[in-house]
Amino acid sequence: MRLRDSESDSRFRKEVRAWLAGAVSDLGPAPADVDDWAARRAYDRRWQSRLQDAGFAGIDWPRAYGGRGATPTEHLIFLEESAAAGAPDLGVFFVSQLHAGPTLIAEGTERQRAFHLPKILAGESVWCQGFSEPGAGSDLAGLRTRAVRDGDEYVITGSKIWTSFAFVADYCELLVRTDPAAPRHRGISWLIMPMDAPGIDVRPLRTIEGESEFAEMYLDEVRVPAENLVGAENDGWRVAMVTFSFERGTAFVRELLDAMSLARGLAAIARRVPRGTATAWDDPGIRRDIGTVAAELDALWALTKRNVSRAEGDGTDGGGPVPVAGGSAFKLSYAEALHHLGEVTMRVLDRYAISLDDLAGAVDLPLGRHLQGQLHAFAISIAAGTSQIQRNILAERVLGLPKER
Amino acid sequence: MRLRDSESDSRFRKEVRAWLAGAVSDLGPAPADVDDWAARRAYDRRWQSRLQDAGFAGIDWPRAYGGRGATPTEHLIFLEESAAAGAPDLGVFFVSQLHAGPTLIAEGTERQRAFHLPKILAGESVWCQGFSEPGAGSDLAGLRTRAVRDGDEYVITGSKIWTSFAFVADYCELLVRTDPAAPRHRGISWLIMPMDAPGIDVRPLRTIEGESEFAEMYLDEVRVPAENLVGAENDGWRVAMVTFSFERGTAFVRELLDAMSLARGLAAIARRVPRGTATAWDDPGIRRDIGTVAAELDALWALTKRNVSRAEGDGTDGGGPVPVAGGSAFKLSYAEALHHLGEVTMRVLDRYAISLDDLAGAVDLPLGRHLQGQLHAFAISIAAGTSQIQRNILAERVLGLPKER
Amino acid sequence: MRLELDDDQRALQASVRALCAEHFPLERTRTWTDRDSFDRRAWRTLAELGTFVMTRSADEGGAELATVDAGLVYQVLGAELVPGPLVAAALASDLIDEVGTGQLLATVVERPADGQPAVLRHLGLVDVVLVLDAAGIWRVEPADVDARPVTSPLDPTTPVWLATRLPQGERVGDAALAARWRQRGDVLTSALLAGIAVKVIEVAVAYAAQREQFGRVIGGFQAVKHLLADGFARAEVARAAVDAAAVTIDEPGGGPDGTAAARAVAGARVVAARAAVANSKTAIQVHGGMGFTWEATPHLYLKRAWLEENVFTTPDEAAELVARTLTAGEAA
Amino acid sequence: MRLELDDDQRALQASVRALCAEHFPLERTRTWTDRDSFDRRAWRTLAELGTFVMTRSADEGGAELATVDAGLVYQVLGAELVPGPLVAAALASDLIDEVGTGQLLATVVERPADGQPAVLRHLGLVDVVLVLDAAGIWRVEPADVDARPVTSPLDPTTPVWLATRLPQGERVGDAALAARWRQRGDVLTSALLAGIAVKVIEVAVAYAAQREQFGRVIGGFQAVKHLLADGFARAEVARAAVDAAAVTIDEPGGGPDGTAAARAVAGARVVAARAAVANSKTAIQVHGGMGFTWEATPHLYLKRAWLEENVFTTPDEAAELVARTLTAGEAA
Repeated sequence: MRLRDSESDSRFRKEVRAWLAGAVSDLGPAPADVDDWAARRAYDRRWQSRLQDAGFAGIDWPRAYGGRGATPTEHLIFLEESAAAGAPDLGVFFVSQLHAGPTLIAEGTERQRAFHLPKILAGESVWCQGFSEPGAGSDLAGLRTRAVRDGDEYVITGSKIWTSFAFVADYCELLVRTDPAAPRHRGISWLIMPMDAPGIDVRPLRTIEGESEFAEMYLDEVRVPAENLVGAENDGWRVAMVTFSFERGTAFVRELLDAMSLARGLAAIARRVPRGTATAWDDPGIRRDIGTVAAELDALWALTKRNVSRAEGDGTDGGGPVPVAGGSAFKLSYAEALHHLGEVTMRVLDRYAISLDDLAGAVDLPLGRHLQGQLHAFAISIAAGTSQIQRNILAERVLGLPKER
Repeated sequence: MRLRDSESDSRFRKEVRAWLAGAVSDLGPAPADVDDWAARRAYDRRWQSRLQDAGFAGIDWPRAYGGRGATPTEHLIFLEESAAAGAPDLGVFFVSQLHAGPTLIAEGTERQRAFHLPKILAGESVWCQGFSEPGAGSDLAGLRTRAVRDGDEYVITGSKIWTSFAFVADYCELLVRTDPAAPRHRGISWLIMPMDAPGIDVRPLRTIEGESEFAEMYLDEVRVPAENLVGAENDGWRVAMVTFSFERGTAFVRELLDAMSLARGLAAIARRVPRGTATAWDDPGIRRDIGTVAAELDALWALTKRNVSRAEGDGTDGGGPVPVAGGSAFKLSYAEALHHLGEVTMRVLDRYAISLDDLAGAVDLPLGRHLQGQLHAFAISIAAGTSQIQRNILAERVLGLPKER
Repeated sequence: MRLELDDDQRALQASVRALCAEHFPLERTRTWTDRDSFDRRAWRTLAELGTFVMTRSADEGGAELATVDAGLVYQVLGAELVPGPLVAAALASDLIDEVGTGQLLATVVERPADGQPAVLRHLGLVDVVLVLDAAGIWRVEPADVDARPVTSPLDPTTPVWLATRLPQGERVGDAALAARWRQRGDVLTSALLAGIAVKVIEVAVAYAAQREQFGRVIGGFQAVKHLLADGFARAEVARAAVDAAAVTIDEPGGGPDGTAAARAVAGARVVAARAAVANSKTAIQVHGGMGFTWEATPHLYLKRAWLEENVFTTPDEAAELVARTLTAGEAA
Repeated sequence: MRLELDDDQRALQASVRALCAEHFPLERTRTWTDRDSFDRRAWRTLAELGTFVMTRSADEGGAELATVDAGLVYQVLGAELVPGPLVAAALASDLIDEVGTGQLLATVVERPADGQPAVLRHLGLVDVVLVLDAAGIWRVEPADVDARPVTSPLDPTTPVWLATRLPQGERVGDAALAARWRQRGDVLTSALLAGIAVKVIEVAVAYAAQREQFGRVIGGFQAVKHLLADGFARAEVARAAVDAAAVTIDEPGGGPDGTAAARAVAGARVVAARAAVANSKTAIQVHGGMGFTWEATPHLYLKRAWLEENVFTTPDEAAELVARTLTAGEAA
């Protein structure tokens, strides 16, 4: 084992770092208004163009499909350097780059690939995810949105929830039920739905963080060409599992690095928050709390590197996707660590834990992102498989204990 | 609500306190060797005699059966004053006084009562509990020890575990299966087994605390008179539930008071354990940890008083046994608090957490009972219904959630 | 010694609960975020029940009830997430009758150490600011406070202001009364927290009993059942501690200087704050994705709990105080 | 960057595991509590595998492996609850060849501050005592240490002595070597803890998979499954942290003075100690009544973990150190 980069990784890191320094410096600030989708899209697209010009677009995609074909390690290095440089993350292209593109590469038709992949790489198309439904959360296979074949079209009726970026999306990766009579997992299909099709009603969904990245989506007899099917009809559950497989390994890297930055920021805040006649930092119990949660996050960074190493393989053990053990252990532990960070944050801020924005003036504390981060912990312990589901997965698929009855 | 004693309770408390002061002062120390059962029995009997002479024996038993007929509140006062005075607890008479006696009063024949109750009150007979089996722990109704009727005797074969005080017991309250064909709960009977019957093999069972109060008991065709049946044949499950109902409310009072004393002792120890250039107590994080666990125990003392008030009733709400909500909430929370106390204990003792005995000489710390108390937390979270079972009870019987399938 | 609720106390809680259901339904109160939206008529209705003067003498328009009865009522107010300066009203009515009747609203704030800013709740709503310090209680006009409102308050239903310094004001109470206010305010705040702890589990149980996933109600999964059982137990322990603390301060020697009372009050805060926060988190988790939406209610309990747990004292300060009582009498 | 085990490392762990199974089965080692019962032959067999000299050069009889390889082996030794002064052997072999070969046993102890007693482990077994202090490493004869054995040691398989003061001894290493020993000793101790965290969950899973209650194996109950899943995750995180720490100290700048190494080593202790203790508690709870018996093994893991977590550093000291690194460079 080694932490040092190999020689080629080291060259890659240098290249990325040098490029980022320049590219970030004249990018300008992100739009202040998170609800200004046009501005957010324009900003993210500007960054995506720069990535493409520099050859970093689709960094982990195969070269054959316009990607860079970077190894998982190189991908990790890129994410690490991007966070360090304060570069934008994928933004509105999250779904298109992490989900839709890789799914089309694996399961799409040549025609679908030829049409969509270049647009995705260029930042010309935004995708949203239409998987979850009000009645199908943890139990995704319980989805009920119906798609009925009518000639060379599907006619879709139902509702979706948690469709991130729906307000600005051009396409939706949509899971629909095409065979209600089949067993739950067997009657589902994976469709590309253009978001300008008539019958789509998107309504904002505010989260407890106060943000509006998500939406509810109501579909009323929306017509989608049958050629937009990805994979075979009624084989959509398998395709969705392929989609999710791309979420593992590196999907939480930027998140984790941001959380590590929150821990450092919390130490800095602690030095300014009054506590008794001194500051919170002067209290050894507070220091230990901060140190403990920083140690947890450091350990998760080590686990991330291990998971990426596994995904990469070294020829002797085959490599391949991140095993479920590492992926679920990470997700579960990361959710716990974020909740812990939130608890420590509340103790440090104490009576000044009063706003989701930074405080300025009378007391000047950059606490906004810390308190939002705390609420965000619930997104991690609930979304993409709740902590309860992760525990089931570990217990049943890794530890071999009996399945839930 | 009031915390103050009523006038009559206040008189009772004064009477108890005055008597205890004298009775404890010339009692002498408890036997040093916990394995010296003869000495323990003699010591506990001496105390029981004094209780009986003073009219405190069977404090919560009805007067008709030789008890004092004290109210639950008086019982609580008696336990509180006993702990404060450092009086012995029930010791080897735990099962006879808390389980067997009350069960015989409720379910025994006149003959059984006339024979056993006076002996129990006088401290002349020691009972042990023969309920659990190696294969029937949380699932008590899964017990398999067989009792076959043969004329006017039952012939018993099987094995029991966690038979406390078996080495010194004269009788055993024994649950046996008398009808293997009946549904699990319907084929069980409650028997009085004399411990001098041939075929009983008792082996010590050491716990993780290093103590040997418990035993395994092997029964090989042990013959017990049929008249020793308590309640009807095959009705033993119901009788056992009656037995358990006496465990609630005040069963953990002495335990809790001892834990509160541990918390105070821990504060005193913290002032003597070196930590950096000062002591553990100089660390505000340590002080908060100790204060937090003390607050938890104080809260459980408040809950105990509430449970006892409920058991007593005031005429307006009927009174009666401690409701399952209060009992299970107490048991569950008490186990958590004891585990928490154990964690704090380890932090305070730090590098000196090295022995289950007190340290003397080089470093003089009375840590023995603290480290044993920590291990004892598992007895609370496992015995008499694990914390998992308590949660099931609360969820199903109090919150009305579906039963386990 | 008697720590169980009697019939009168249950009836008292029921009447407050009924009033809240009618006048403070959560679907309405969640938007009462400023002077315009806050329903003063509902507030007066609450006051007319005697809510803020329960412990005052009959001569003073009160019901001569014990602090524990006030605590029981405040548990209901916490459970129903009633907005507005509830605890301040119960204190300020000692001095200002119109606060007791609900005609005026007041907020109470501790004067911070030099150079430290003050956090004022409900400043935009209130007619009176009462400042506590070592010397006593001082009345300040809201307009005289140089403060700015906090944007995006953590608890969306409790507006908060920050002031660099507070005017001296007019002295309206002595140091002894200030100390009693702190003690009573502390207990009533813990009562609000205990109420949250109890109610939010009821909300989560109700959701878990009807929400289906994998072909069964999620309340049938042991993981969910145990989360809720733990929450129920925490709430039971918390309200026992809060009731005991409220009873203690009415006992002889139960004033602000008494060790037993100080310990009981501080200990109640420790367990009530943790129960309120932990149970609210449990409720969000049990609600799953729905719990992550602004529209659902669990986050409102969590955010209220976060704000209230630091009022009059903090869980950390309270834990320290309990620890100090353990070695009372020993050399420091 | 490569943090996954390779085939050589897996083979190394397997060979140590096999040796432990043959020579250190838990049913035997649990009674090796004193000089008479301790099996020195088994110890030499372990030494002959090169266990204590893995990181030494080939010239010195070592295998020239990295610290992380030693850590992987020590994870196995922790998992198998091998008794004896394991970490001390890996350090002392730097100076005393016979410790490396297993002919002599050594214990290593930090010289406590004036007036504070020293806790010595295995004093009755060892041939050499090595004392660390600010000035370096000092060799002391066991017979010269005025110490008394602790009755009922918390970890029944690790005898412990208390000494009022330690003799000065003969200086055998400088301050720099002492610092490196502390760092390596810290990491190897955390490796023992990570090994416990991993293994004790395996033990509990095996029990849960066969123990039946209520007509089904208890491992089928979600409450039990989730306890074990949490334990598994904690162990995965802990061993990743320990491996990363071991790798870090071999990197350029990874010595005792390096901030990154200090943070990685301290952080590894924080998570490994917690994982070992929490997972052992989980195992006892999952074993139910059986877990409360001395005869069952889970309590031995817990007690070993409790003892080891405070060796070379403590979780609290380590957490403080990590915190300090977060603000390194800023004014204190």
